[in-house]
Amino acid sequence: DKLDDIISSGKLRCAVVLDFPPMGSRDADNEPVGFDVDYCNDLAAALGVEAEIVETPFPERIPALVSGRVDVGVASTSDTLERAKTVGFSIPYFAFEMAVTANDEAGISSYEDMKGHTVGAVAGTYEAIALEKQIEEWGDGTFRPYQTQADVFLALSQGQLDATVSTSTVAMANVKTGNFPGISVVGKAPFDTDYVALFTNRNEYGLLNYLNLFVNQQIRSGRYDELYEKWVGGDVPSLMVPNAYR
Amino acid sequence: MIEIQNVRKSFGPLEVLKGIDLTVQRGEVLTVIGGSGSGKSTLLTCINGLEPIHSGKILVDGTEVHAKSTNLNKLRQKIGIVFQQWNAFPHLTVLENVTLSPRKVLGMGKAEAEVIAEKQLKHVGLGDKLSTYPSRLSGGQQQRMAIARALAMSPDYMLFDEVTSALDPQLVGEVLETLKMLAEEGMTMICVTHEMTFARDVSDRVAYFHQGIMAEIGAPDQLFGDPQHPETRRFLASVR
Amino acid sequence: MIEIQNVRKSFGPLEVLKGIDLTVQRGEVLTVIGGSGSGKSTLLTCINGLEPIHSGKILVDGTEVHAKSTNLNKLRQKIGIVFQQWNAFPHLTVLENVTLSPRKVLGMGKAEAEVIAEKQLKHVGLGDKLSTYPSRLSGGQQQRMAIARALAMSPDYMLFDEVTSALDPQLVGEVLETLKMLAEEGMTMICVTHEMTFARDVSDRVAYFHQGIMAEIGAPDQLFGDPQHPETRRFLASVR
Amino acid sequence: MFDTALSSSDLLFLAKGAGMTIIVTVISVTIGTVLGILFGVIRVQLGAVLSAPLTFFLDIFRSVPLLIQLVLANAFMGMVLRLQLSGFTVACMVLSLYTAAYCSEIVRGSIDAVPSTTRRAARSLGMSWAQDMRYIVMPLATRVALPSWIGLALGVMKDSALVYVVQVTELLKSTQILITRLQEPLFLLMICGAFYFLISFPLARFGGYLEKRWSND
Amino acid sequence: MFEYTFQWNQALARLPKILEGAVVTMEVALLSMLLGIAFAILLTLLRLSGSRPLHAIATTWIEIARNTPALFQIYMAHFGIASFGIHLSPFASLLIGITFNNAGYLAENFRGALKAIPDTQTRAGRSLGMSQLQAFRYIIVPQMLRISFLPMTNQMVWAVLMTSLGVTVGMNSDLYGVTQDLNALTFRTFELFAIAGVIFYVITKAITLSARLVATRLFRY
Ligand SMILES: Nc1ncnc2c1ncn2[C@@H]1O[C@H](COP(=O)(O)OP(=O)(O)OP(=O)(O)O)[C@@H](O)[C@H]1O
Ligand SMILES: Nc1ncnc2c1ncn2[C@@H]1O[C@H](COP(=O)(O)OP(=O)(O)OP(=O)(O)O)[C@@H](O)[C@H]1O
Ligand SMILES: [Mg+2]
Ligand SMILES: [Mg+2]
Repeated sequence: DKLDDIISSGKLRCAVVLDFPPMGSRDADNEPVGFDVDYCNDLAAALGVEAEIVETPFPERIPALVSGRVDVGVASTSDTLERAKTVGFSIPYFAFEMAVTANDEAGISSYEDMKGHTVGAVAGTYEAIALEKQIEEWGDGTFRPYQTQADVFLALSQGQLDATVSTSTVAMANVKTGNFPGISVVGKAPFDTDYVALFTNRNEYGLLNYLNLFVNQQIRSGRYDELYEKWVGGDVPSLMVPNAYR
Repeated sequence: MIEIQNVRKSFGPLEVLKGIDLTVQRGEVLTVIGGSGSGKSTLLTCINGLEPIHSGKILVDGTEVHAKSTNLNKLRQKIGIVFQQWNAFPHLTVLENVTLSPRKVLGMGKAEAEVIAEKQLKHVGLGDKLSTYPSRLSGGQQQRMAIARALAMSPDYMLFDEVTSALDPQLVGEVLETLKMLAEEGMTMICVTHEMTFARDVSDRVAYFHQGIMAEIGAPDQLFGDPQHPETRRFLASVR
Repeated sequence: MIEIQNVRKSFGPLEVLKGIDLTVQRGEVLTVIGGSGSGKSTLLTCINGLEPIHSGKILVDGTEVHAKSTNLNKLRQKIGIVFQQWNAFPHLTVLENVTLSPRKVLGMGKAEAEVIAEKQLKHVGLGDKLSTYPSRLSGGQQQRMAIARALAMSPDYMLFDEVTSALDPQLVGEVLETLKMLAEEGMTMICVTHEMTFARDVSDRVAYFHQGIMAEIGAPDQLFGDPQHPETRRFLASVR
Repeated sequence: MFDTALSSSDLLFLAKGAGMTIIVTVISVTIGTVLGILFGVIRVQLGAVLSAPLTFFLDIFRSVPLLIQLVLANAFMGMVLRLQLSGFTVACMVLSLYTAAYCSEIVRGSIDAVPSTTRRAARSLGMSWAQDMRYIVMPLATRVALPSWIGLALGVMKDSALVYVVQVTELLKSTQILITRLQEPLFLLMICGAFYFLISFPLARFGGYLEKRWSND
Repeated sequence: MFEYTFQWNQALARLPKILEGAVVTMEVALLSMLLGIAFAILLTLLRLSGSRPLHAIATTWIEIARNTPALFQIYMAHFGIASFGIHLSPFASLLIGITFNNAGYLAENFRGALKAIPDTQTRAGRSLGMSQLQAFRYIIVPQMLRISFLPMTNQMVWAVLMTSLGVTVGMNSDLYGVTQDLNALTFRTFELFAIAGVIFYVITKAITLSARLVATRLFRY
């Protein structure tokens, strides 16, 4: 099966989104870095193989997997039931809170202020789907999906967007870089916690089993906390869903 | 009346018309003959203002063609011209070719324009080709259509520039017949041609052009019978 | 020897050859005349296998042209053909036009092929045009080049399909002269032509085709002087 | 004019992207041209009716957005055929067929432009079909085809900007990555555009020149 | 190995939404074509104007449109222009990008068509008393239209295909954008994009076929 294939090929190919700091981005030498990159490297090390980072934009994560381009997605992918019809998810390896980031000139200081404004998010993400639904419910304002997180923040700082909802870690990280003048994080978005999971092909039980155990081991060994501190900082979010088994 | 007064015209360094003086009366048929490059076509295009001139004057019914104040589009309505190359508008039927100008320039209604066009087309023997496209016509038919097209504007003057010289020999006759018919009807005409028989039979006067100069002009009998200018003699000898 | 035995050929529903029987001996010059569409060109293209036939047989030196086992490329080497349209290869010089086939088909060396080509080109009067491109040649020169090109394959038979009819009148003579020369040298030839004088003067026999049938065949004096078939009489009257 | 944070390693990164654009283009155009010639000749030989299935197949590549072709081919290779192909391979495959589709049109048109009488003359000199093709049709058709072919090759180069969807980092994608980091969209985009322009423009002019020259004789 | 089961009904259930996207795609393509033709005529006139700066402007436009990727032009129309503080909606950016591209290609085409019409045609018109404008309008333009008709049809097909690039500037109401959004929801990549591909195919065929019909009716000479 795939687990054997990976081990015998000596290579683990991970789908990682590289314009999604701090989870994935490029350093000054344009080399991939970030939480997800380290996570993939850890996984490869556990398997005793070499890691290969395959950059995939958000909308291309699943196609990259189903087309056999990558073995595992380490790509901050929300584990929705709809998607689980197509791919197999591990237990969550990270959890996002959603935050609203706004252009300073838009006069937005809370989630509700976004009503009637032009807002955007990365096409195909959890928050994009939720935000588009919200705009529809409000019946006022415009929603624009962009292909990459970078395009979203670029559009935001250019004033093409008034606000965006993104994971708070990403929002903080982007604002902190100073690359995007004139934008700030203004508040939380009242979306459910976005649990993200590793994914692979739906019927690769051996590999899925391995991934579950791996995530569990990362937490047990303290590596999760370590990586969190390195890339995000602050209180480590719990990966346990209250009152549930998994 | 067309009055040409000491007209000079150059293309760049090349002087093509070197002071031409010529008057054509109403009802007159003037034929212009001369070697290639002698300026015959240029003279015709100057008369209806398609080309500017450098000095001198051309007056048509007293209106100075090249004056700034002259409305050339208006003036050209009374001077029809037919060229050596067949200039049918390929995207229009024969009837549409002929009605286009009356409708767009004279502002005629469609029905009225068609009556006139049909009349002229019948006149030149194309009454049965009204809805044909030019690509289906022979060269001679295209030339006759061009004549009808010019006539449909009811011009007072007609200029013909070697209208038969791009035609197959067997098609030349039908076009010359049309010209003859027009001449007999009293149209004022200037015909540039290489058809000496036509020149002799139809014209009131014949002018011989040589290198931008009107070397000689006179009645056909005189010019063909007893040419004065040595160049005229040489030319006539060469075309016989 | 070319033997044509009861050959029939159709294009779709149109029967173009309706059972032709004809034998051409070595050294004979046969001229084929007839109205447009009578099947003359078709017959020639059947003889060298460019067109299939529907029934009957064509034998060239005993080889059946349309048999499956016949190597047509080989057979065509001994049957030269020159068409009405000038078929120069525009991307090759005159010399290259002529050497191409000997080199690629017969596998001759370049030098050898050029010797032969130059000889044939001189023969047809193009000895000074060797490195010219066809676009610089007149129609008559192109036709003569086509003849030299066919001759360079040392064919035993030559087929000519109205080789002069797309030429300007003043160029016809030079090509006919070339044909005459070939005839005098004893080449076996089938010439489709509209040049009656040529047919009369040069051929051993003349065949008259009418609507896919060989209506009449005979010596020139007999066929021109005393045609038997009423259609032949009508045709000869019309071309005179 | 511009105060930029662009470092030399970034320039190298861009150059890599440009290199990828060129590699993808060269591979696709090469394979596509070979296939296109093959398909074009087959279409001419078989005639319109017999080659209809091939024509239909090739037509798809000209009637569906390249983006969709890439996404579908990607999904199809992996999911249905279960082939483990790199994005680079898929990109080259799709672009090759895309090129072949247009190229076969060019080839077909330019073979048809060789007068049948000229080809007849060649055959009647004893040349085989292959010899006729090699010595007469090919040189003549090439003159007709070359200008359009240059246009096609440049078109493929420009369209290769879309292979980012199968995770190939070519020039435009590299530019976008740098824009993410450096936040100088206009400047970086202008560098990127200039690169395409500098390759495309002279070649396009050259094609135009050839067309003019060869249409004269 | 991974088994992929096609779930066409899941994708087909979304067909109405996809078709709405197709309508938007047609809208953008058609608008960009109309605007493209208008600008192409303008560019052609600028090139004929005899004024050097105007000629240079037109030439720059045309050469950039023809020598850079359409994706680049559209991206530029959104993120590039925004550097000057001009904010365009994705729809406008896409429309501008495609129009820019169309105009460039069409202008080059019109130039070729104009060259193919002998200037004796204008002369003949002028000598019948028509003004320059009338001769252009009634004699040159109709003939140009015929020569350019096929290239214009091809350009229209291109315009339809180019709408798929709108996603890079945040467009999600066109055929490609809608499909991509649905893909993010369901991950039925193959089925959804196959459906979109078929629709694109049908649209382009409809364009070429109807153009052929129009051409036979329009150009009977
Ligand atoms: N538009 C032009 N630009 C430059 N030179 C021109 C132009 N039109 C005509 N010429 C030149 O002017 C001279 C006279 O030309 P024109 O056409 O008037 O002669 P023509 O007498 O009509 O000769 P032909 O019998 O050959 O028609 C020729 O040398 C010709 O080359
Ligand atoms: N390839 C073809 N397909 C269909 N019909 C053809 C073809 N070639 C010739 N024909 C028809 O066959 C008939 C005989 O043609 P052919 O060319 O043999 O006549 P011809 O005697 O050579 O006439 P011409 O003197 O005009 O050359 C004509 O009616 C012609 O239209
Ligand atoms: Mg003249
Ligand atoms: Mg014939």
